[in-house]
Amino acid sequence: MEFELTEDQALLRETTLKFLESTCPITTVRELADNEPRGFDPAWWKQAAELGWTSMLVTEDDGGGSVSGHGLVDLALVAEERGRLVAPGPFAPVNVVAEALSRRGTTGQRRRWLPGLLNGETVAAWCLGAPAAGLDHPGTPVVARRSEGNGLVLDGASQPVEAAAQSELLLVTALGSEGGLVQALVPSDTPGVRLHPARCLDLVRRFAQVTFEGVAVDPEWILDGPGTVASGVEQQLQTTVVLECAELAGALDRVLEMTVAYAFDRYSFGRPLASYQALKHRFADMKMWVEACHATASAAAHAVDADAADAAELTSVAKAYIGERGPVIVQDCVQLHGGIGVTWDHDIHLYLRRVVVNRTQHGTPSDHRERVFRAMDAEVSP
Amino acid sequence: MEFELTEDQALLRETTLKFLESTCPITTVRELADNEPRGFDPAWWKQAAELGWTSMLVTEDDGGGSVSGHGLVDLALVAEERGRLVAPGPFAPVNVVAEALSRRGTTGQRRRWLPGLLNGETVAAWCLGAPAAGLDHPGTPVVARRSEGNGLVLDGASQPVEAAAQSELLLVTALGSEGGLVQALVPSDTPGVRLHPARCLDLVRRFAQVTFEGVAVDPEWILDGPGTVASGVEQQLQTTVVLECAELAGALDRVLEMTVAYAFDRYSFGRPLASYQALKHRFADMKMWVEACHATASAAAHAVDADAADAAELTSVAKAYIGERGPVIVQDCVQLHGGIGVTWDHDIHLYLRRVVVNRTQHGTPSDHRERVFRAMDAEVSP
Amino acid sequence: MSAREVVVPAESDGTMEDVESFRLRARSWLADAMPLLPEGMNNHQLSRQDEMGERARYLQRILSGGGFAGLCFPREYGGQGLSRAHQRAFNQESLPYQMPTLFNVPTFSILAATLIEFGTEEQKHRHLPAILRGDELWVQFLSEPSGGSDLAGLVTRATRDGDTFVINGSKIWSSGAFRSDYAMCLARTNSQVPKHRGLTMFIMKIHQPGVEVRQIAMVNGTAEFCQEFFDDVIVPDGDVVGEVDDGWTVASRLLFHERDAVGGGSPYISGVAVAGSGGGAQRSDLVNLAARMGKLGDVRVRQLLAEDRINSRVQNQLVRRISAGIRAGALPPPAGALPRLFAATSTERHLDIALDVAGGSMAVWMDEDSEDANWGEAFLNRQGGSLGGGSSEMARNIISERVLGMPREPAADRDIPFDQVRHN
Amino acid sequence: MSAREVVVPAESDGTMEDVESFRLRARSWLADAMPLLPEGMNNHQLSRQDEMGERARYLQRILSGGGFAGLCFPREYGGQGLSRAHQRAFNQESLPYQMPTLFNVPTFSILAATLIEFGTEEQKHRHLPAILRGDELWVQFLSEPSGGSDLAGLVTRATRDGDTFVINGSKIWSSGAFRSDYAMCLARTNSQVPKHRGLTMFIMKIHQPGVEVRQIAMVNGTAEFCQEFFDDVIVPDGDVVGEVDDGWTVASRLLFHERDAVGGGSPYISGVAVAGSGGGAQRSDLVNLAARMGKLGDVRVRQLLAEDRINSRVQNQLVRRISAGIRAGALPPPAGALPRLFAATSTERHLDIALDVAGGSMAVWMDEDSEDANWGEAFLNRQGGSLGGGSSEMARNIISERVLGMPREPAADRDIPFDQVRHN
Repeated sequence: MEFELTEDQALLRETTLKFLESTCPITTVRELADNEPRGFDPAWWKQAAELGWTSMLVTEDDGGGSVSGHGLVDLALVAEERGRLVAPGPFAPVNVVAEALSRRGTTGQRRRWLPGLLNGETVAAWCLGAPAAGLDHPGTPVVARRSEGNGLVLDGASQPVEAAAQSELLLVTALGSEGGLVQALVPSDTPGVRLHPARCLDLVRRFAQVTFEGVAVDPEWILDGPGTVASGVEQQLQTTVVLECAELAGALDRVLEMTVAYAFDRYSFGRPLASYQALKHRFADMKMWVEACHATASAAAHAVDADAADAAELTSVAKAYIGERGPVIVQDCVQLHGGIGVTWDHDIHLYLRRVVVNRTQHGTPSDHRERVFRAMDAEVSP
Repeated sequence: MEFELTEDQALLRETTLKFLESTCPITTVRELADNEPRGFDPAWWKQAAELGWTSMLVTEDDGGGSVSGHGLVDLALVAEERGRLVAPGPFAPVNVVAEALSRRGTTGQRRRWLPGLLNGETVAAWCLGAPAAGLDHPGTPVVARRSEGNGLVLDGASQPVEAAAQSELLLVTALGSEGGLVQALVPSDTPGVRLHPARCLDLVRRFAQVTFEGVAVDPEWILDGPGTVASGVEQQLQTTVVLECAELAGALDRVLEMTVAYAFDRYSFGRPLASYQALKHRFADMKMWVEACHATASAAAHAVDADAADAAELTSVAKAYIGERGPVIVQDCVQLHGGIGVTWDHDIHLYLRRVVVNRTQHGTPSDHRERVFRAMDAEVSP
Repeated sequence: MSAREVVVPAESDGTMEDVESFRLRARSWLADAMPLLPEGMNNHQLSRQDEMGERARYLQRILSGGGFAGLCFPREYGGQGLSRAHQRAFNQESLPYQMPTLFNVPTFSILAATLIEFGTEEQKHRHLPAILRGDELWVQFLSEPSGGSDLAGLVTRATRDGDTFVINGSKIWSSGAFRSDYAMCLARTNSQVPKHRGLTMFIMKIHQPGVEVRQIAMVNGTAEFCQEFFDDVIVPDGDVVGEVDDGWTVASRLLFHERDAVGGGSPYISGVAVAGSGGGAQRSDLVNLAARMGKLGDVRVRQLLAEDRINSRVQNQLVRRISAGIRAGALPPPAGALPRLFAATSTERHLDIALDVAGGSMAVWMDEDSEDANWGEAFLNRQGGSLGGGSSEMARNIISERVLGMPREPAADRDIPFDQVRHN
Repeated sequence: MSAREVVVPAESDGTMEDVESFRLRARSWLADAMPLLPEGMNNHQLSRQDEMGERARYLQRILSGGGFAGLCFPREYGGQGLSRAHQRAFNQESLPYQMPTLFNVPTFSILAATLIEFGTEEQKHRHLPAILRGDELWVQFLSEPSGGSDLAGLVTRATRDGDTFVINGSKIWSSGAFRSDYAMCLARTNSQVPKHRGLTMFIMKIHQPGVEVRQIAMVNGTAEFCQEFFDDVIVPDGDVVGEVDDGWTVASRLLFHERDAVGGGSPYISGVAVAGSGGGAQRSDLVNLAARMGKLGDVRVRQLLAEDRINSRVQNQLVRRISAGIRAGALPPPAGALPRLFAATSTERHLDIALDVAGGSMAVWMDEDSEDANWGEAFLNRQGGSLGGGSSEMARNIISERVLGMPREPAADRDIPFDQVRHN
């Protein structure tokens, strides 16, 4: 949690927490995992949208807005609470697409898609189908050829994309056949688009690979001109990473909290676990790491929100740091729980799943370290 | 220490320890550091040679031999005790050159140089002047051209070489001007050979860069034909690494031993340090690592001694493991000593110096990991 | 060491059948009687498919019929009274065949071994021949939900009622109790004395009124471990193992047999679950993973793969060194905790390296890539190895206190009547 | 918090000179009176060459003469009675000039600050003006060779003899005692009470009979730290700071001022030792090293350099977060141990990365490569940062006990008369 919140932000945080606790406690998350192919309840998603979950990165003109005027900082508060309850729902995908539309979409594009995204009726996903932004991208990219009417034709296969199979709209980042990147808005029912469900370690998140076979895109649905596409993709990446990191920080905070509580409650050899110095020192390290995760997640959110010069570096700093520390912290907490920590019925594995997924999506720690190096090198070289 | 020694080996170990304790305790090492430009006393080195320190890798025909018939295993026992007392002297360099001569030298070469090496009158050094054996070799190599009389002419600069400035004989590994490696025996007073003293973190070891300017080598002083040179260099590397690792294991064992003793003696808040669980657990890890270092150092010695198929892999396993763990162990022991551990008067820094030097010479841990990968890959590929 | 301990001779002592002639006899009998392993499978994989142990019981019955069951068990209890050398020869000859390795741990090597030492003659005659015939699988009921590392702090009660005991409480982490027949169950018979002095070991029939066995679903999808609930379970006093209130002596010895079995030192292990395991095991699973990811050329990945290989090599070297040290008396027996801890930490590191090498595909994978799913599930269960068989924390206590001789942790329950101690 | 604490106003309160007019006055005076820094050097480097503090004393005398010494010190003791805002403005204006930053820590920010709170009027009038004139450098005599983390367990004795005390014992880790004039020295005046209740703080003149100061040679070649030996050192009872036997109260407050100084919160710091330090420091030393080694293209090295950069960035972010948390009351003040621990661990990691990047040249280098020598010596002194200002172990105790509220370690000396406790 951030220590210096405005009153409105504190209220937002509290409202979010109450909403999650009342509508989606972990028992509900487990039920969704078992019984809900989508991973979330669409009606619940509309409720969340009413609380502003989908509108904070959208301008007021487009019907969006946020309590502090710092949309991404506010949205990161929501993400953190989501992490604390390993909440479901296409949170980052919808927000990233909504922000891209609001920032760089044409009037027609915004009118067509934003209202549904904002009220939670429509789900969208960002389909990063090409090597971009310094992230490792194994496999064949999605390639966009210019068609006769100045539209595009897409061919290729994406990596697994979160919420793709639950989305009406795909924001596709493709490799232009003449180089550079291209972004297009592709309804998922467009002929030639096919979805191939993937499996995910996180029990309530759904991914699918998207393949494109001669998918025609009308010129009006091309997002970004050549001048803005690279920075647009970078923007989308930064926003995604900020939300992933905030969610991670929340999840790690909660895991440490429950493990500290366990250490106080649990007696061994007549003493609480919390009285054993070897464990106390590990808890001290974990507390330090978790506070550092909060600190760097928050710094990244503020930097991206402010379009700061070092926003790219700070998002990668946060993702590399939290991505690396996250599994270490959760696994040590599992260890401190003893055998119960590796049973299905204990909640800690839900957090471990979320942490592993967030660690590896949109760049692993080593991808982001390489991005940090390049940012540093750029600074040092001249 | 190895747990399964023959009686003769146990005696060798004991004799070595007594010799070192009586002739070269750490106070003497400190005096040598301050007052002896060579880093060791030549008269003392001859005494050591009488105890067999220079003859164990040499065949009996050449005047060598060892107590168990497993020369390198026996010599590693000596190296380990040397590590325990951070002993001085050109131990690995002399033995490596003596072994190379005894194994692959001509009668003339052996007659000329072995007696002096064996009785401690002569010092020799291995000047690895070319990229070989998968080790990182920055800088320009020493290149050997064929001369008219089928001899060689050497040109170039080596990396800093241990004991080069104290040696009468250099075993030079150079890059053949037509590719491949060449090894030659070069007296250090040969015209064109120049020595440039280097500085070393270890207080009693001396290194020098050797430069060669048109240094003529008579055909009779060429060691190894093209058919044996690569395996010869590999052999020299393995022997050196085995001795480095044994010395490291001895040094680490001694550092842990002194730190455990300190933890029993030192009281804080009315309790010995050894009673604090957080420290106890760190000691447990260190004990495990030190035992693992012994285990892998010993396995490498046995494998190289037996010319085992996996000798190259096992030496690199040992060097990578011990090289990586060594500084970690010593630095944690420094930490456990408190401020006194970073003072000049405390002996622990002598060990830290030795450990850092042995870690980085003849391949860093990452060089040796790459060698392990290649050995593994070769095994897996077919 | 208990006076009742059976010392199994390492080598044939001259009164037994010569090892080589035994080997030939075994070879020929195995070829006639035992089914071959299916191509590419080992006994470990087979027994994972044998959920209720029916195949193992069937195979053990064949061995028993042929006179090859319990080679190192005493003849009076249905064994063959042979030496470790005979068992070793038999194990070598049995490599191509299906073997009932499910019986090895814990039935033969831990529970039968303990029963031999502490059981009454009646108990031994009742159970050991049945075990060797393949009629009884056994498990241990030791750990409790409230217990953790503090085994002796258990709270399951056994209350005397005439010539029976009535047991109430719960046990956990027994392996395969659902398919097993009998358990050794440690329960508290006296709460007015310090914890170690009020425990009693019982033989408990598992499938009887008052015993409920629940399989525990684990994060990696397995359900081998169980929890048991005891509701007024009646145990006759003829089923007490050792003395009443002296169960800790029995349990300590049982735990010794457990370590011995895990370390490969038990003479009662028959057949080989995974041929070629231990020693120079290749652990090429990570290399395969990296190859599949196209990362064998990545210098960073190569370093990680080499690190894993190094850990695996050094682990085996350490096992050999510590065994030699204990044998030579240079190290105390608790030094066995050193390789135990090394194995736990290198398994953790193995999975961390997998996470790094696999990248996103450990978290999200296409259906067809079932190997990725395995890696993900293995990572979820990363701490399994650091928790089973005593936690890494206990190993560090043992090493510091019993190998390095450092002061023991202050325990709030030492020498204090159990009912005055705070517990879970 | 002590009742005697001086609260220095953060901003000008209207009765003082306006900050901006003060700034202009300071700017013009500095240009006239103070020598400029030599090109490319900072005050930290200058003071490392000023072994005996002569330059610092000279510069402080100039400040004092100009009325710019002790801006936030009370006027009655020779200070200027101004606010933190004035000091901040002055520090900014002083950036181009040589400044006596050697006085900042510990003289001004720790010892003068403690004296203001606990000194008698006589003591304060005797010493504070002299300090501000540049006539007195002070140090603290707290730690002892036998002490380690357990400061209150110290054994240096002060025995009353009429109206004096006679001090015997030894102190260690005082920084620069050989060039200093006075010390605050904590000694045991009563051994028959628990350790915290028998200590007294004294003002001790350093250069007097019975005091021997020895510089301690460190592994990295420096000799800044000292050890002192006291052989019947006479201290008049007018030099007791605070109450007899209540020295722990004074020492605790002194340690508070020490943390405050290290954390950048002291109002008594004048001038800037290293301009631009803290905040976005680049730590490009490792990048330079890698460049010199020709390894900037090595993906493995790039990862390490990035890791170091990340640690440095996150460290600054953590400092800001924890400060905000303490300010907001969301974290208790001991949470300051979190960034302290983070800094220690990331310094260790920084040097480990250097060892990896430097490879052989950290161990063996040609004479001309003095940078390599520096890296080697820095690595030898790697634990310096984890030991100074309370060890990392103490930080972990503080975090677990005072931030997470976990039970305190059992101490064998709690509430027990000191002379009945085992110590070194």
